[in-house]
Parts: sequence; structure tokens; C-alpha cells
Amino acid sequence: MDLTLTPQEESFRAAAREWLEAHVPAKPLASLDTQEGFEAHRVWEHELHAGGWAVVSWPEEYGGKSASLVEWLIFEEEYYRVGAPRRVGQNGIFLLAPTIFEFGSEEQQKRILPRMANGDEIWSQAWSEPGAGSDLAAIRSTASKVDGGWVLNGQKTWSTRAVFADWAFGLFRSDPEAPRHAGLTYYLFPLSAKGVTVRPIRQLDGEAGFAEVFCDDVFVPDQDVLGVPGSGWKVAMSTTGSERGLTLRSPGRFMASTDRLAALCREGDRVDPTLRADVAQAWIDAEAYRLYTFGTVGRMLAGESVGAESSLNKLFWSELDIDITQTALRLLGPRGVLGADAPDAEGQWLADFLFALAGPIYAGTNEIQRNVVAERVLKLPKGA
Amino acid sequence: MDLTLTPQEESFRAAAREWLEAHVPAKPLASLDTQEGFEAHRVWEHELHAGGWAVVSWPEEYGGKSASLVEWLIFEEEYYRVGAPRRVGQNGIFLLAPTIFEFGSEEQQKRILPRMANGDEIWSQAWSEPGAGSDLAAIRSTASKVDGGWVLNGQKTWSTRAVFADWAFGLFRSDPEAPRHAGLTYYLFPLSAKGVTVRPIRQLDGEAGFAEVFCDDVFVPDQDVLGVPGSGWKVAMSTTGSERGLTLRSPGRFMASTDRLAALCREGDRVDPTLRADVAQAWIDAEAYRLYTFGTVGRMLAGESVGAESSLNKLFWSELDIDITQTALRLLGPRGVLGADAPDAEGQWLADFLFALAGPIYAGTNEIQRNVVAERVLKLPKGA
Amino acid sequence: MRFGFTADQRELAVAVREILTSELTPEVRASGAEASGRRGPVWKALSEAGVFGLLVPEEHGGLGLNELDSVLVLEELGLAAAPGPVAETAFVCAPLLSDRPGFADGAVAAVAAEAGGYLPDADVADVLIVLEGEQARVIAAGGELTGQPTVDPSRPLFTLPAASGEPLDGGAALRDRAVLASAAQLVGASQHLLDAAVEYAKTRKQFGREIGSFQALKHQLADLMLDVEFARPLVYRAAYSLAEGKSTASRDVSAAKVNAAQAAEHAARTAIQVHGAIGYTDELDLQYWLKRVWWLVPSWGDAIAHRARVAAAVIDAGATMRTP
Amino acid sequence: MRFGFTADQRELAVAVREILTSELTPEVRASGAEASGRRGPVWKALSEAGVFGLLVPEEHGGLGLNELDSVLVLEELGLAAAPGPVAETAFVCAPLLSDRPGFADGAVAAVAAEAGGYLPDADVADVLIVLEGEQARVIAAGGELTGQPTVDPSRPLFTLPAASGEPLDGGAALRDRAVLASAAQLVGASQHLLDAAVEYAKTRKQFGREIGSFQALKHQLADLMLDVEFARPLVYRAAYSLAEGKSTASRDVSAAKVNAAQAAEHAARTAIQVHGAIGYTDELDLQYWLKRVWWLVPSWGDAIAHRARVAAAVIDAGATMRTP
Repeated sequence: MDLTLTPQEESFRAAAREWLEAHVPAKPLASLDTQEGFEAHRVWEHELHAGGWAVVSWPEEYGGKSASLVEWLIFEEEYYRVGAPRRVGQNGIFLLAPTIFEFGSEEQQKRILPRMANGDEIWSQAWSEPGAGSDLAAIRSTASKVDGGWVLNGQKTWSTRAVFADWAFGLFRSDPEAPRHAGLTYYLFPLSAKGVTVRPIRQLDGEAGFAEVFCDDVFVPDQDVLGVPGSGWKVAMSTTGSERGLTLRSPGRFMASTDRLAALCREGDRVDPTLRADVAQAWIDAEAYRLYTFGTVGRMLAGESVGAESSLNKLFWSELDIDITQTALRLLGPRGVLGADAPDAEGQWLADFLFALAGPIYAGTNEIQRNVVAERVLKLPKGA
Repeated sequence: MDLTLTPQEESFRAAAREWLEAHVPAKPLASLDTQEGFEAHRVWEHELHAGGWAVVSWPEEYGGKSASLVEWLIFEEEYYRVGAPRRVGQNGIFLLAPTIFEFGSEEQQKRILPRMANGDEIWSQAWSEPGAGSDLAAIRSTASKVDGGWVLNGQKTWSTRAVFADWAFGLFRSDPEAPRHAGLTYYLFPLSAKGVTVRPIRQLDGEAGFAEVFCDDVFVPDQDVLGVPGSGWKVAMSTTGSERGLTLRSPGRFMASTDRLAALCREGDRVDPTLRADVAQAWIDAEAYRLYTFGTVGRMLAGESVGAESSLNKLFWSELDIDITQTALRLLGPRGVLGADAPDAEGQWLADFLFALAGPIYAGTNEIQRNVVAERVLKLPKGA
Repeated sequence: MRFGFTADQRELAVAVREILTSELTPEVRASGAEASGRRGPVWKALSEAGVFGLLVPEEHGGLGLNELDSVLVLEELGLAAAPGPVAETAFVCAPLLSDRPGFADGAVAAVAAEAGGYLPDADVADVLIVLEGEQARVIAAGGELTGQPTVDPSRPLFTLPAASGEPLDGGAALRDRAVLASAAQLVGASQHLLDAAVEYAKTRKQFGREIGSFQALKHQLADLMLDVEFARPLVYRAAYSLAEGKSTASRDVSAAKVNAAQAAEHAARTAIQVHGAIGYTDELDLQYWLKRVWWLVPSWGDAIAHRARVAAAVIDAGATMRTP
Repeated sequence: MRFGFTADQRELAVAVREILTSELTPEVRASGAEASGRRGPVWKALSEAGVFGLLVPEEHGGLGLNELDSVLVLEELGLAAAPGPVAETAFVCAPLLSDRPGFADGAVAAVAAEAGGYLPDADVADVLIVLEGEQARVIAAGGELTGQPTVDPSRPLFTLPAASGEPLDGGAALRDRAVLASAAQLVGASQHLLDAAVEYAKTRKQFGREIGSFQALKHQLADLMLDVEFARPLVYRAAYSLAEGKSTASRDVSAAKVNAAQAAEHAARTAIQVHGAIGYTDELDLQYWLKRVWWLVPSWGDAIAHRARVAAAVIDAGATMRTP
């Protein structure tokens, strides 16, 4: 065991910190769920890319630095530490790109990844449907083969970022005869395509972080099928694996927010010993999450598969995120309900809390994650 | 709403308090799960009976005072307040007697109840079997009809108090052809009967609060069948209703223990603000339990049936009991693990904690109670 | 010893429920504080039902009732997430202002806050009461308010510059009523969130069955019901203690707020979890109750603050008596 | 950056596990502290494996290893609920006593406690160490001990009259090791309780199916696994900080104790609930782990006390650095 960094890792950290401190906007950008904020965040993606920091773990040829897993963790720590903007490109970079690296053709990789890396094309996911939320295999949107491509029809919902994004990725049922998990194919399509309608869904904070996406005879050329037609379930599961696992919630996020929480407790008006205990507990749990992730990285580097264990990871960070933000709101008392634009408001804690509430729901509800832990890790018998 | 007592209730309280303060043994009795302690507790039952306080809610003709529900609550408050001995006759008085009042013949009532009230006959329950714990309908012990009575065979377990008790009550399968819930009959039998063997089961504290009861051709005369043969399930459910509901855990118990807890916090060595909060929370919850019980009593007096709501009651007190005792042990720190006979020991908190741990298990596990609340109160659909 | 309500007390609550069910349409709710909460059909109907005269003596045209008579009405206001300063006017502030002309008929809207705290709906109020320690001061509306937009646009908050208003008696009792009002409304809001989650769980299907048939969801909902059921009687008892002027009244309102706030936070969390993504949006009207809970929980002291008050009474002062 | 153990470190733990599996029979366990924990086959085999020489410098016949090398052994001691003062001797006290003849070979049994606290297994120990603040004092066995019987007859506790022993350096480090030893053993004990509950849930049937097939039980066990998995890395990190002499070592052992104690209390509660009535008796050997948990949780400071230490470091001193 050695928790020190190699000289190379230390210099990677120093370079990341230097660049971020020099480039992170002094004033927070407008919310990325507004037109103005979305474009401001796209500009930030351009800037990250120009500096070489947009996709550090990707190969150089696609705009990355071929950073190791440890270096990626370091970058994330620095990114959150300095309070850099949210990544508007996150859906593409963290959810779609791993799938393209694994299942995409060379042509697709060369065509799609560079424009994802530089922010020219921002991606949105189109997984859920009104009748298929946690139960993704219940998808009913269809794809019919036509000459040179496919025609998509149906309704998607809870498409994060779809209101302003450029492209979407999702599953459609290409073989209506096949059983639930079979007969699905993975498609990529521009949200500006003919036949696509996007209807914003407003969140609790009034912003349109989600949307419904209606497809009405949308033509998708064969080159935008990801993986083999009919293998969509397998291809998609590799993506939801990423969504649930290591890449979505890096420890740096919670290290930064528990450090901010400790500062809020230290400097705030409210001195309450039970809240002190909650702050300490959140800090300990963020530390546990960081160390657990180190262990996971070690196993991945040793060639072990992580698999169902990532459900433990998801359960932990999603609960932790709520604990952290809820404790902050308690420290703030009535100030906690103020919007970020109120004169008395204290930063982003309310927005972070609302965001955290979605954690136990998306990317496989926590109920499903507990089933996975019980059945696949602890090997308890399947229920009826 | 009126939380004051009538003059009659006030004088009932005064009489109970006066008698209890004059008669409760100054020195705690030995544990009722030892031979010596059991007999000391039986003597206490005799004394309670002589004073007219053994079974206050029963009619006078059976040794009671025909006390109202409110008076019964008052008596319990006073009983716990003064720290009177545990009731060794509890299984009979609280679990069996309501069933005898409802289903017993006049002959059975006259023969059994007075000797239960005065402590001459201490009763033990014989419900569970090795393969039938929460799932009581899975009972396999048998009863075969013979001339003038029945012959019992089989094994019972988790029989509380059976090591030293005089009689037992339980269900046996009298019709092996009938479906699970049918074909059961409710029997009463002396533990001294020929063919009965009692094997003590030691608890975590080393005492034999439970036993296994083996029946090997035990003859039970017809007069000791309770209710109609074959109706045992219905008869027994009336008893488990009592066990789960109002009568098993009177608010007085938690009022007394949270008051003791507040005193421990006030007078103890450990000053910790988070534990202060836990003490206050336990006190509030005991108060909530008391008030909720008042509401239940009101509905009962208005002729409403309590029914599945008693599952809420059981869930609440069983969790509360653990919260109270656990908080006390935390206040005590390492002293919390000391047995009551250690020089440094602080009273009965450890014993109370161990006792409390059984709360979520017996009388229908809390998992079953949550199912009942969900399906019968909230009317959620039955699961598979 | 009787723990329950009279037929009159129940009928009053039913009347309020009927008003809120019929008048508080989604359109009214969305129409802004002035129209929905202060001068629209809801306020008018509640006025006609006598809600603003509940605590007003009969000589001033009110009903001359007390906190216990009114507590079920407060619960209804939470159950409906009613807009506007209804509880603030009719319950929190009424005893200090009941000699104002027309108060009993809803002619005056009043709100209150701790000095330096946030006044809800102050923009539509006629009278502001600020509490400094136990000293209440009344300030006429029209002064300089600083808007503090919150997560709930239907309930804006405001601050005042330090202002010296006219002193009024009854500050300590006002605080106890404010705490009780928040607790009672939280129990009502919790009940609505529980009901909504149960209803959704009965109809929403995933994996080919109603999600409410899964044991994990059943147990979450049963646990929530437990919290709500064991918060409510503390609220009723606190109302009784206030109405009867019991010495334990402050302790009792604090105890009520502790369990009500916990039940409500639990309800908000469970309702969102059961509804899934849709609970997280304004597609459903669930948001009104969620936001009401998030405001009421910290206002007039959160569970932590009130647990500390109970600790001081029960542990330090040894005020463990249950039946004063 | 590498978060994991070397093959040597793992093999040592495996060797200890094999000894405890083969030597710690139910009969040995039931034979009392002297035979089971101090002079019987378990102590002998552990001595031969070098466990008592782990932290003893090579010049005194030990292995010259450090806290990180030993932490998996501590976890094994908890996993087996090993009897006798093994962790106390080999880990907590060793660095202060390693020049005693034969110490590395298990010739000396030692226990430690805070002044005024309880010394476990002091009746079978040769050396007692009492810690007053940061000052350790060593007291030869044979003095006046007052027995303090506990819920766990296999681990009696004792108090000493205020005695002035010979002062020794290293008191502060001893305390940190004692906290870490309790945390590591708690993680091991939690793992055993989880394993036992899972195993029982796979075989026990009610209502015609394995109880482990009910979703409510599955989720209870998944939640417990979560607690255990996210306590363990804190224990390893604390061992690393001690071994490397990091400035954050005291904070890190406290963090480890917090989550280990919580996981263990959770494990004890869940194991009893899953086992039902039988978990509550001495019919199963579950009791050894339950009682060990109940002793280790409060010893050397419980979760509450250590959370306060972390709060002081992180909030007050701003010592939030993660990678010192």
C-alpha cells in the first residue's frame, strides 16, 4: 500500500491545477439548463479541449492525454477542488464514449469522438420511455429497416440535456418478434433530424434539465447504428455499467463538497454539536468513498472485473450526496431554501441538494441496486 | 380532548400508587428465569392478587377490579414508575386470558382464571415449532382424538417461561387432511403431564428464558380444548392480536424507562450533546406512543375495531425499546456491557437491551408487520 | 381522559377541506400569491367559513375558539399546501391583531418572523410582526422589503431593514403558535405525500407488476406511515396544551415540531423515490408539497433546535411530567 | 498510488485464519480464558506463526513489521472472535514491551486500558499497561484486581486501584493502535456476522421459501454489506498512516473507528433479526461475535467520541488534507 503519488503523477496534478486555476471562469456560468448557460458551458468545453484537459483518459489521437486511472482521479480532484463548471458534455464523454471505444467501428470512432471531445457536438441520452424507466427492457419505440438505414418511431423521456443538445443515443426495438431483451438496437441520431420533436420537462428548480424526445419517422443511416443490430441490450449494458460505476461520480466531487461543508460549519453562524457530528460523518464517508475507489482502481489495474460491485459504489455515493447537501441545508437553516439568485443565498447548496435527490433514482434505482448486491454479490436466492 | 383524569381515575391512581409503594420489594428479585427467581416472582403474584392488583381489568368474580381501559393504563404507569417486578404471570394474563374470556366455556373460565389470577398456575406459551416460527400455519405437531380427549405429539420451541411454568397453551394439528390454516386445535396442558419433556434454551445473558417442549403421547382431556376443535387458527389469532396490540407493551413501560434515561443523562458522567439529542428523541417518542395509545383507547371505547393498525403499534414500540436501551448503553460507555452483578454495573440497562432486541422478532416479526401495514392498511397490492 | 376531537371541531376541518378541494384548482394555484393566496377565491371562501375569526373573540366578530379547535384546520392547510398567509394570519398572528377592523372577516393579512428572519408572503400582507426574543413589534406594510426568492416561487420570502415597530404583548405565545402551525401543516403535508406515493405505487407498473407490490416499496411506505402516525398525536397534544395554558406548552410544541419535521422530510424523500424521475419535475403537482415541506421544516426552528429545547426541559429541568 | 496489500501481508493473514479455523474449536472456545485464550493451542499456534513478534524489532527476535503489515491479522482476529488478549499483546502493547524476554514468542501476555477503565482478560495477563492522558505506566500482574463480569463470560473485565506503575514512552501511539485494533477487529466481526446472516437466509425457510428470497431481507443484507465495505478501507488507511507516521494518523484511526463501530452495530442488529429467536440464544455460536462487538464498540472510545475527534480535526483545525 502506498498512498503517495509518483513524481509523474505529482507533476500531472501540478499541471492540472495550474491550468485550471488560470482558466476556470471567475464568475459561475449561467445554469447549463438555459440556452445561454448551455452555450457558455459549450465554450468552456472548447477551452478545456484547447488546453488538452477535456478528455484526459482518452488517447491523444482523440484529444486526450492517455491519462492513467490514477491520473484521471487526480484530474477530477483538481477539477472539483477549484469549483470548475459542470461538464455539459458529460453524457457523451462518460456514458457514450466508453461504448464507442468498445463497440464502435473505426470510422465511427474517428468521426464522432473528436467532435465530442471538443464540444462541437453535445450528446444527450434517450434511454427511458414512459413505460420503461427502471425496466429498460420494456422499451417499445421501434426501428424499421429501410434501404440504407432505419426509421425510428416512438417516445423517449427523461432525456438529460436533450433540450439544447445536438445528438442523442438510445435503444429502439428493431425486431418486434424477439423476446424482451433481444431485438433491440443502439442508434445515434441528431436532435435536429427531421421528425424529432423535443419537449422540455421542468425540474423542481424550474429548469429544463430533462426532455421528452418524440421520434416520428426519423431516418437514421446504417453508419449511425452502434454495434450489431439486435445486440443493443448488450451494448447498452456496457454503458449503464459506466453510468453506475466509477466514471460518473468521481471521489473528487465528494472530497470537494465535504471540504466546503466543513468550511461552512467552521465559518457559518450556526453552532450545533449534532450538526458538527453530521459534518464529520459526511467527511469520513467521502474519505471512505475515495479509499474504496482506490481499491477498485487497484483491482481494475490488476485486470479484475468490477461488475456487480459497482452497485455498492452507486448506492454509497447517491446516499452520501444527499447526506452532504442535506447537512449543508440544515446548517443554513431557513437560508437553505433560498434560490441562488436571492441576496442572502449561500452558493449552490440548494441546487446541489435537488440534484442529489435524483441520485437514488437514475442509472438504476437504488432498489434495483440493492437487488443486484443481494442476488449477484451475496448470492441470495432470486425472489418471485 | 381532555387529558385530565376524572376524580374516580385520580383516586384509582392514588390507590395504586399507595399500594405499590408499600408493597414493591425494596431489593430487586432474582431473575425470573432462575428457579429461585421464578418462585420469588410467583410470591409477588400472590401478593398482587391479595391486594387486588393482579388483574385489574378483569371482573371482580375472577379476582379483578373491572377497571376501565384508562384505569388499566394508569395502573401500568404506576407499576412501571415504581419499578415493580416483572410479571411472571404475563403469558397467561395477557395472552391466554383474553382468549379464554372470548372462547372458553363457563366451566373453563371458572376453573382456570382464578388460579391464573392468584399465581397458583403460571402459564407458558407453546406456539412456535422448529419449522414454524413467523409462519405459524406451518405447525406439524399433531393431536389425535381418543376416547375422552386427545393425544399430543411433536416439538414446540421458543416457549417463554416454560422451564419453570405449570401449564402451557398452544396449537396442534388435529386434522392432517385439512389445508394449512384449518385442522388446527387449541389445547391447554400441564407441563408436568406424562410425556412432556422441557429442555431449556439459554439466551444471550445465559438465562433460560425459553425452552423446547417435547410432547410424546401426552393425553389432554376434552375439557382442556379451547374453542371448537378445528377452529384453533381463529382462536389463536385472537391471542396474537392481544400479543401485538395494546396489552403487551403499555405506554407506562416506556414512560418509566425514558424518565430513567433522562435521569441517567442528567446525573451520569458522560456529557455529550449528540446523546442528549438521542435522549430527548426517545422521550418524545415515548410521549408519542402514549398519546397514540390514548387515541387507540378512544377508538376502542367508541366501539371501533383496531385490527391491522396494531401492527403500527408493534413496529413503533419495538423500535423505540431498542432506541431507549441503546442510548442508555451509549451513555454508560464501556460500563454498558457489565452484567448486573458487576461492582460498577448500572442497573438493568444491559438486560433491558437484550430483552428489547427480541422485540422486532417475536409476536410477528417486524417484516411481517410492515407487510400487514402495507397490504391491509395502505391497501397496496399483494406481492408474489 | 379523552384523546379525540368533538364533532364541531371535525366539521370545521371538513368544511375547510371542501373549500380547498373545490376552490384551489391547479389554475388558481399557479396564479401567483396575490390571486391564489390573498385576494382570490380561496381566501374569500375561507373568510366566509370563518377561518380568520377562529381565534378572534366574539366581541370582535370572531368565533372565540382556541388552538385545539383550530389545529385540524392547520392540518388541512398542510394537506392542501394552501397558498398565501392563511395560517400566519388566522392562527399565528390573530390574537395580537384581533381588534383590527374586519380581521375576523379576512380583511387583514398578517405574517410574522423572528427579527432578522424571513417573512413569507410579506408582499401581500397588510401587517408584519417581528419577534425579538419575546418582544413582538408590529410594522405596517409598505416599508422597504428585500425579496429573497426561494425554491418555491409561490411563497417568496422577504427581509426587512432593522425597524422599530409598535410593541405588542403576546410574543412568547406567538412563537409557540408559530411552531405549532408549522408542525401541524407538516403533518398534513406528510399525509398528502404519503397518500400520493401510495396511489402512484398502486398504478405505476415496472417489470410487469405494480411497483407497490414489491416488498421494498411496501416497507418504505409502511415506515413512512409509522412516522406520520406517531407525529400527529404530538401535534394534537401541543394544541391542547396551548389551549389549556399548560406549563408544558413550549416543550410540547417543540416535541410536535421534532416528529412532524422528521416525518415530513421522510415523506418528501420517499415520495420522490417512489415517483421516480417524474417526482423530480413540475409535471406533477407534487412539487407544491415538497417545497412547502422544505420551507416549513426550518422555519421557526428545525427538528434539531426543537429537540434541544425538549432536552433542556426534560433532561436539565427534569420536566418529565406527562399530565400536567 | 497503490491501495492494496502485498502477497506477504496477505499470506500472513491467511496463516492466522488457518490457525484460528483449525485450533479454535467450539470446545476450546468454551474452555475459559486461560485455556482458550492464553495458554491453550490457539495462543501456542499463533506464537509459532510469529504473531506476537509482528511489531517486535528483529534484534529482539521479532519480525520487525509495522501496523500496516499487521492490520489484516487484526481483522482475522475479529473475523474469528478470537479469545484471549491476542490483539492487546501483539499489537496494542508490543512496542512498549518488546524488550521483555520471550515477548516475540508469546511468553508475555499484556493488556492495556485508560486509567480508571476496564482491563480485559487482566486475570490471565502478565503485564498491565494503564494510560493516563498520554502517559503510559506499566504494572506487573498480581496486584489487586476487581472483577467486573460482563455479558461476555469469555472476556471478563477488571479494574485496578489507582496504582503508580513504571512510566513508559509511547502512550499516544499506544492509544492510536488500540483504537485501530478495535476498528479492525470490528470490521472482521461484522464480516462474520454478515456471512452468517447470509448463510442462514439461504437455508432457513418460512412461508414455503428461503427467507433470503424476500426482498426486505435482501435489502437489509445489501445495506449491511455496504456499511462493512465502506468501513474496511478506512481501517486500512489508518494502518498505513500509523505505519508511515503520518500527521493525520490520529484523525485517521478515529475515522476508521467511527465507520467500523457503526457497521458492527448494524451487523449485530441485522444478524439477530435475520436469525430470529435462535440468534438470541446460545444455541448458535453467533453470541461470541455479538458480545465481542458490544465490547469493542465502546472500548477506546465509541463512534460518537471518535466522530467528535474527526470534527475537531476537520472542522476546527481545518485538517481536511486527504493525502498527507
